[in-house]
Amino acid sequence: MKVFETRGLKKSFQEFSALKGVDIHVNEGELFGLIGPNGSGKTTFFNCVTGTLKCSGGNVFFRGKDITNKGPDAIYKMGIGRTFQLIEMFPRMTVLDNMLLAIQESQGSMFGRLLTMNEDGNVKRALDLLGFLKISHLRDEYSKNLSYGQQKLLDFGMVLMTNPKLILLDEPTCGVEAEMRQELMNYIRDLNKQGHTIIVIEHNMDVVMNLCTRIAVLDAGEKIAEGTPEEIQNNAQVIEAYFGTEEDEEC
Amino acid sequence: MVRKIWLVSFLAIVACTFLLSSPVSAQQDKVTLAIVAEQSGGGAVVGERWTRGVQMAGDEINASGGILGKKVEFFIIDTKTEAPVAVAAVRKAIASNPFAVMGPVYSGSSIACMGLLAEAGIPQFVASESPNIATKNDPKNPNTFLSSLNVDLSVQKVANWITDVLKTKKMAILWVNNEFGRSGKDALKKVLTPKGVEIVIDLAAELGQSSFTGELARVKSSGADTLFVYMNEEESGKVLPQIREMGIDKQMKIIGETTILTEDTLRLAKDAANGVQGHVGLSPAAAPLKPVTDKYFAKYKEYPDHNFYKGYISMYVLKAAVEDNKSFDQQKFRDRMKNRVFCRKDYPGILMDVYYDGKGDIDRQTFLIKIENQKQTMSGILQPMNPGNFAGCK
Amino acid sequence: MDKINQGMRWQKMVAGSLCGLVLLILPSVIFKSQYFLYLSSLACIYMIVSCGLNITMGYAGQISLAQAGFLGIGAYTGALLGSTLGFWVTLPLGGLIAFVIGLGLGFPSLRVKTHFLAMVTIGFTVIVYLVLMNEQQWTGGPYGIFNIKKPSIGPFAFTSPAAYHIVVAVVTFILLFFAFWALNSPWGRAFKAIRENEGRAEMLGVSIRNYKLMAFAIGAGYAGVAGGLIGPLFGYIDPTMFALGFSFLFLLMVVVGGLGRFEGALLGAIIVAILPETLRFAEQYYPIIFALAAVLIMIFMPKGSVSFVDWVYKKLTGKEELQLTK
Amino acid sequence: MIEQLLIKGLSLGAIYAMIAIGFCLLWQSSRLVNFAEGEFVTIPAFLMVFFYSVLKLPFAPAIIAAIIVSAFLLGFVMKKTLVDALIARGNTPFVVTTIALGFLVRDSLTVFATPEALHFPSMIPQTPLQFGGAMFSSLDLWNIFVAAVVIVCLHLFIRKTKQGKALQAVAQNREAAGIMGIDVQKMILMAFVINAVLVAFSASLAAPIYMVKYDMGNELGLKAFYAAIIGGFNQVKGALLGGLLVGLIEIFTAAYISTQYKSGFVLIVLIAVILFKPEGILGTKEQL
Repeated sequence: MKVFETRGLKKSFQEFSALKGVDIHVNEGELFGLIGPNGSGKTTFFNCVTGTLKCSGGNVFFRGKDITNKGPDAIYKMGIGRTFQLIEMFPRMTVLDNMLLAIQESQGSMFGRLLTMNEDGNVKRALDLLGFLKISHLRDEYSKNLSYGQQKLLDFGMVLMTNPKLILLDEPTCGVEAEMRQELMNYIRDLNKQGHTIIVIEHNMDVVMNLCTRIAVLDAGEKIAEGTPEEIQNNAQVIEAYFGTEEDEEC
Repeated sequence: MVRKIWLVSFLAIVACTFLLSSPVSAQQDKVTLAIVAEQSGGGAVVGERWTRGVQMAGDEINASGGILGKKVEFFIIDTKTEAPVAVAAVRKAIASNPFAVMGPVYSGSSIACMGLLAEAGIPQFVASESPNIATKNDPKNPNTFLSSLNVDLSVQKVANWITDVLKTKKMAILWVNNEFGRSGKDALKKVLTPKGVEIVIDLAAELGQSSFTGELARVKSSGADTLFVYMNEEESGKVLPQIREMGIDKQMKIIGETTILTEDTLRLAKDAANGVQGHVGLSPAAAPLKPVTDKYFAKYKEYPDHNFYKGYISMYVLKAAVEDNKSFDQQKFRDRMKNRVFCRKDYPGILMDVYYDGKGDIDRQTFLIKIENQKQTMSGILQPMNPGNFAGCK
Repeated sequence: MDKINQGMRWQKMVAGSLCGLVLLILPSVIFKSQYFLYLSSLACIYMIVSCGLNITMGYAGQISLAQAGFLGIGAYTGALLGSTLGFWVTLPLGGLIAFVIGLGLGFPSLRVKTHFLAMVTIGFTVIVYLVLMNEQQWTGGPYGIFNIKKPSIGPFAFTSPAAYHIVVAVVTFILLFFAFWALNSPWGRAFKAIRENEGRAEMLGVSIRNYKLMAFAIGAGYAGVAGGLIGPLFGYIDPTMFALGFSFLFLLMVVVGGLGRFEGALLGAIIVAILPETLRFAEQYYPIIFALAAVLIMIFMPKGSVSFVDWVYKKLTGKEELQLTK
Repeated sequence: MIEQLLIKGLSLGAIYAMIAIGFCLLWQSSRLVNFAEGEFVTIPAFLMVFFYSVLKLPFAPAIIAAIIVSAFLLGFVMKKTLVDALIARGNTPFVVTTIALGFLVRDSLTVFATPEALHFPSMIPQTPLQFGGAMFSSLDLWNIFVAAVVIVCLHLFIRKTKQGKALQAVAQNREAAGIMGIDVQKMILMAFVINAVLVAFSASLAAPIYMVKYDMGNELGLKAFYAAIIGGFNQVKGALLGGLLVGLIEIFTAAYISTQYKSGFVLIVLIAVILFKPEGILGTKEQL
């Protein structure tokens, strides 16, 4: 069953078109990979889907509803969470506050929140997640004082707070230490098994090929291939698009 | 948290100690008067003149032995030309327990603090000419005294001149939109309409307004034969050149009350003020005021305005009433100030005979002034409202 | 562990509140001079305004120059309806009216840029001033409104300055407590998040518009209540007490105190209301010193003069910051 | 009557327009809004009085000296101190700082100079003129003329010279201009200096009408700000149109609608523009 779908998604910045009509669909429970060379429009795709950027054309559907150009806050509350390639944090808020913020708006009414005194449930969940990510000792640290890898983990933790139906991960393992990376991959798999649908943008081919069940390849704003990891690995067009960019491991 | 509380308390105590360290103590052989006046802000200039008047009279009185042998001592508190600050200033003044409070000048400030002084039983002289002051006084026991005719009385006096001498039939009024201008406009309408003068148009100007084209265009086409300018010195000084530029002064008479005839207006309007006529309570052009005018000019190298005379005369009125009572009792002072005429022959310092009615209002001779060659010249005298009250001074 | 924290949190909150209440009421007991009592009441009123404005500006990041207008709305509500409805009704009513007008004003204008919002709010203040000045039949025009009565409960009237200060202090306490509560609730976290990174906050479901609107309206409502306290304090109000200049003053008050810090705004109010008295020797230079300080603080101490208190606190206790809110 | 109002309105609007154009240049080059712009007019006005009445310089040198000094103070010093310190933190801190700066200037002038309004002569003799039913003075034509010359010069400077084109590039996209090798900081400095010269010119025009007073800038600064927003913040021609419009609205409101609410009417126009066409009448939408 399709849980998420884009039809002819377009985005242009003045004369430059970053997405030229992308059709992608993701089925319930899939772990879907989105890859492509630098500048191929992967992050723009996420931004359009989550409402951060206004789409120039096409439609986005989530669980059968058209969510094109809805506000980012509304889309988040419908159950699409995401992480970021470049760190986007609240630098002068503590790690715990970052985590709590991620969930508070999805619960209750605005005025209910004003009267909330007891957030123990959320705190417990946040601490559990931080514990899993091995950064619970940092709970009262300002997030600006965290290392890049730690911030990346915090970002990942935040997206998990609300238990979203669809999770968009933008380069989740990039900058994370090697042993943590393996654990993260396992956790992503676990999440997927628990019923979360996940779309992953990844640079690291090993990660994508191991993790994903289906993969789409973007190049210059167009989808050039889609299929299982094996199909993608053998696709001539993909190899051509990636040729010469393989050594670019930075993110 | 406990530490935080300690720290906050500590800071609060420091703040309190700062606050508690300032009372002014009065000495035995001296009588303290508080000058609460506009020392800064928009009214700084007039406030300064009032202060100079009070102080000049005070210095003279001290030089000639003080009041009942006590030297007069002033302390000055600034109202910043804001009513709330004036209230604060008066509260501060009350804390030092002066015999009387001199000021403020602005009507809003004066009215805002008169209640407090009445409560504290400290008499007050104000430079304001608001008709509301007398009505806000306790009718049985007035505590706030004007130092010049209030606007309503002035207008009543000037009304006969407007109808009989100027023969005005249709009048336009340009008034500044504050307490002063509005009360003037209201009084003019109230007094002149029954006398058959038609107020064809009345237009509000903003405080500090600079361009009057829109208003003057309406005045010009209104068919009025007289334009009454009821604005402060600054707006008057700005509007007069524009009146001349649009040729309105050839079409109708330009008249005004007090402010349009002061040195400050002349300084801004230059020769555009020539030909303006009007009514003033106190002016350097008035003959009886000449000695003090000269003294002021020698000291400050400029001509004073009405506020200076008001301050000066009020000090001598205070002296006269206290010496009559032979005591510094404030209630006796208030009683003495009711329905009472002070004659120049008895008290030379007051310069002109003056009558205080039962409500704190004042009555005396006033003057008609005409501007010629950028100078104020006296063109007539208007007798007091009730000449009968002055019988004793003959 | 967290259960214990919960209990301690309550204890701390109650202790802190009592302490604050006592501090606010203290002047009624220790001051005999009605001038100092007046200053204390004024400081409290300013605290209400700056606390509200701090939510608007320090937390939700919007420049509002409408505070004087809202103050005027509150004050005139109290003065015009006070004799029929009574102080205890008009005080919250004035706040509520200002709050609703704040919603109405904020709703369309929050989508425009910061300096445009500043202009809309300037326009609002000027228009309120003009209405108060010109609609003489209702507002008394430039003559103002006199003999505004101080409140009473049953037979006990709060007529003396000391008694009225208790009223002011209690109202101030309630409003500060509410603000403190709100800033420690998820709302505070959302406000902070908006200030830190608006785009990201929105992507976490924070409805930027709703929160900014509430922040703006709360600031307005606070100013409205503060206005209701001004009338009885002076016994008199006129439109010049709510002119545009005061909006600028309130803005600088928050900035000098410390933008986005609960205690900073309060410090700013105290500085504006009381410091001129302690700097008596500098009387006429005081406004200059204050304005210069505001400029220098903006350049060198963006966190406001409260960071000086932080510094003292650090010297005393070795801790990073004296922070009352999270 | 209408021609009377038109001429006077344009004469007033010309002064507003010059200040408003200064606003726009600052915004375009630096994305900063100067809330002390009114005081930027007051300062050169006081300098003129100082040079003319206190130092007794002849009239023309006094005005030139005032313009040079204000270009230095309000252009160079301003850029090197406040702007450099605050520009990295965005517009809001700068707005607040300039509000404080405005207080500082006004309070300092009342204490150290004078709280009184001062008379200041006009640059040309005031001779009364008549045109149809309109009676005005040579000063009104002079205001319009000076403003027109200054604005045309500025326009030519921006369109034709290398420096002007660089300024335009910065206005369109600061980052891109920086990459193209334009010294953005220098352009900002230039904008501040041009602004200072513009306000100094408008001060010389405004002084005979407004009188030199510590708070003369309040009204001028606000009106110019209204003008810039109504016309369009990012267009010099927008500010010009806005200035003239504000001048006309002010005078026509007083003449035909209400004298008591005349300052309210222009605000209603302003608020309507902000809500319905935030980029201003001639402004273009900005991609930020």
